[in-house]
Amino acid sequence: MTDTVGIVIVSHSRDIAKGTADMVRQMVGSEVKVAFCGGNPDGGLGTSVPLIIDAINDAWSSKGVAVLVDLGGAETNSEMAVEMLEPARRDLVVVCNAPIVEGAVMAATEAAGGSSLAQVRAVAEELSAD
Amino acid sequence: MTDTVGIVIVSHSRDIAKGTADMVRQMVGSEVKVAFCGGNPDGGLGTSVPLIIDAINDAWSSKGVAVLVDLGGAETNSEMAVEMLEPARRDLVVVCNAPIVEGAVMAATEAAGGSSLAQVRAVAEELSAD
Amino acid sequence: MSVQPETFKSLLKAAAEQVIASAPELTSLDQAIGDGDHGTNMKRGFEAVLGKLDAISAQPLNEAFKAIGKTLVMTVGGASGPLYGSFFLAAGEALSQDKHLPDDLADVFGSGVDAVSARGRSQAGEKTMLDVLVPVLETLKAGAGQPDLIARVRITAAEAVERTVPMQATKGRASFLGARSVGHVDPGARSSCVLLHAVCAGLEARQ
Amino acid sequence: MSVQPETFKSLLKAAAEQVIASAPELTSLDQAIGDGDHGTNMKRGFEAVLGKLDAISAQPLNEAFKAIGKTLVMTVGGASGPLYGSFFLAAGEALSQDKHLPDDLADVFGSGVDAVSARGRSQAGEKTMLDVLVPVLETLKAGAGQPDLIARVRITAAEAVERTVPMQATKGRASFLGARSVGHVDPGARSSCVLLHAVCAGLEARQ
Ligand SMILES: Nc1ncnc2c1ncn2[C@@H]1O[C@H](COP(=O)(O)OP(=O)(O)O)[C@@H](O)[C@H]1O
Ligand SMILES: Nc1ncnc2c1ncn2[C@@H]1O[C@H](COP(=O)(O)OP(=O)(O)O)[C@@H](O)[C@H]1O
Ligand SMILES: [Mg+2]
Ligand SMILES: [Mg+2]
Ligand SMILES: [Mg+2]
Ligand SMILES: [Mg+2]
Repeated sequence: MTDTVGIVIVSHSRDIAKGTADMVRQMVGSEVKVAFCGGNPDGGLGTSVPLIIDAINDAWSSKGVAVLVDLGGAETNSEMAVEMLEPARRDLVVVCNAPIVEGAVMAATEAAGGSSLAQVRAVAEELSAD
Repeated sequence: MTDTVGIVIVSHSRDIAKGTADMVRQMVGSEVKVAFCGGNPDGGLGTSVPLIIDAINDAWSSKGVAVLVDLGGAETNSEMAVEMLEPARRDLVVVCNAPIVEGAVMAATEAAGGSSLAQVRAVAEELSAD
Repeated sequence: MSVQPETFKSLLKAAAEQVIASAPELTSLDQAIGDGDHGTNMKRGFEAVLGKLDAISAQPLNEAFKAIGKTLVMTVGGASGPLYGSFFLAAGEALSQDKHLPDDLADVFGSGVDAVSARGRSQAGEKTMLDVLVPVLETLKAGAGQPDLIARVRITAAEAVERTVPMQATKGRASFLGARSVGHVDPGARSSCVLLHAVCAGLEARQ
Repeated sequence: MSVQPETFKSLLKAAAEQVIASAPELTSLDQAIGDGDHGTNMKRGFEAVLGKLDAISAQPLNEAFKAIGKTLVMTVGGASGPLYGSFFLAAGEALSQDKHLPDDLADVFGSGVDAVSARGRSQAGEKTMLDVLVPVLETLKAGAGQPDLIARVRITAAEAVERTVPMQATKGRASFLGARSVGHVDPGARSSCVLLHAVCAGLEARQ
């Protein structure tokens, strides 16, 4: 289990994050650790740095964690969360520049094959125009 | 209301579709008609042609409807649904080659400005690598 | 010569029942290289067909095929729904034009195959149902009128399923796995084979 | 000369209360060109700061700034959280190094501005909070030690907010609107101005 890259899904919407995790699990079962969060600290649309930190730690793998986000604030908060991790973990987490749903499914499928964090990230980021 | 392109969100997961519609409405309020569906005819992960047809008709606008989908089956089922619409509507619906969440938010924001169906589609599809 | 309504009905029933019986196998194939729903998808679709068996079979053949297609489209819930649905809709459309069964079998089947290819933007060699449907079409073309046609279709389909094993998927969900899709049977290829074998068995039993 | 804990506490309290009072305005600005949550985001963040006002103010200035930053990061819930959070974290870090207030005000403020820019991968001219923060930094640099510095900062911030109106957003959600982002005040520019004006007013009241 810990020899596959972990996947974290960070959406403004908890529903999107949960549904994306469902789709990911349908593809990869329990071969890959998947954690998700969505919603601001009050539960409305937005993201929450402490929840992101918890999700990253939940999906932790010695091979690293790929974080998939939706729009601006989710990305900024995820990057902030990564910087607040304990130093040994920081360099093993990437926030992917990839669409959240499609990127999470592709990243998890790649991770299930035992790929490295860089490979998982590359597969997800191939989907994105910039 | 009917002078802006309608937006339809078709995900394998009803949670994703609903959450995406929430994010869209947060950006555009009621300026744009938004409809969504997700799940196969039994409610599991998948898509359903009759639900897609209903969603397109719910979001109907004389300027047309842009459909945002997640993975393969959602696209194939959406294209099938479009062909099953009444003939006068078929040519006014496009299935965008764009990420579902990011594409829906961008498409709806563009639609809110009164843009044409082609413009709405182009903005969504700019996000995609292929 | 023409297809009797009773024959059609029993073949359709047998095909539907066989797919339904194969659901666990189809699902387990799809678990290996997809999202693990091909069996439940096909089961849902063909249960809906079975539920309308009398109404479908009472119609002229062209309308019956279209009704099967539409039922699959509306109920399957995965990519295979519009794909198989388009097959039957196009076959029914061919029968609505100047084609007849069994004489124009290859042409009618060919219309169906073309529709799958158009709907899926795919062709043989991409590790999909087309890797069974296309070789079977070739057999139907080459073997038209031959007494062992049914046996040849059977063998073609079975061998075609096996030939999907070394293929790397470039369409559908299995393509997400890249090289890891190699070494597995394609679920849709297998369901096509199940359908065809059921029809073959039904026809053989009548000979 | 140094900043007294009591002064710091009353300025922080005033700034937080002003932002909270401005929440409806900030939200309505964000409704026009964003997702309509900047007011509730800032309110959530600064209510959390107010809740820890005593604990924060009891610390040395560098730690106090970092505590504000961390609180905003953990509670705001929008892009503005890490942006303002990084401002205060970096300002606190500058104070942890060799910088002091009020003498090194421009340097400390500049560290904060640089951190916002790095966090947001953004710069002045993109219709964001930086379009207030950067001109205010220029004023702080140019006017250091001048008796009318507070008044100048006030005017700079107010004018800078207005100058965001004709700008087209290229960062943040407002950028999704393309040309339609023109003609509106940027919400984050306005919240920066609210914070700065509250501090200015607090300082003026003590003169
Ligand atoms: N573009 C395509 N062209 C032809 N066949 C396809 C295509 N995409 C998928 N298929 C077939 O559909 C099968 C999967 O069907 P199913 O699991 O029911 O749908 P989904 O992939 O939406 O879950 C595949 O095994 C393959 O044979
Ligand atoms: N990349 C960025 N750089 C600088 N400021 C930004 C950036 N993105 C957004 N902002 C600022 O944040 C404000 C929006 O904050 P807020 O509404 O709280 O967050 P969100 O956009 O996540 O909903 C914008 O008005 C803008 O001033
Ligand atoms: Mg499947
Ligand atoms: Mg499926
Ligand atoms: Mg906002
Ligand atoms: Mg927001």
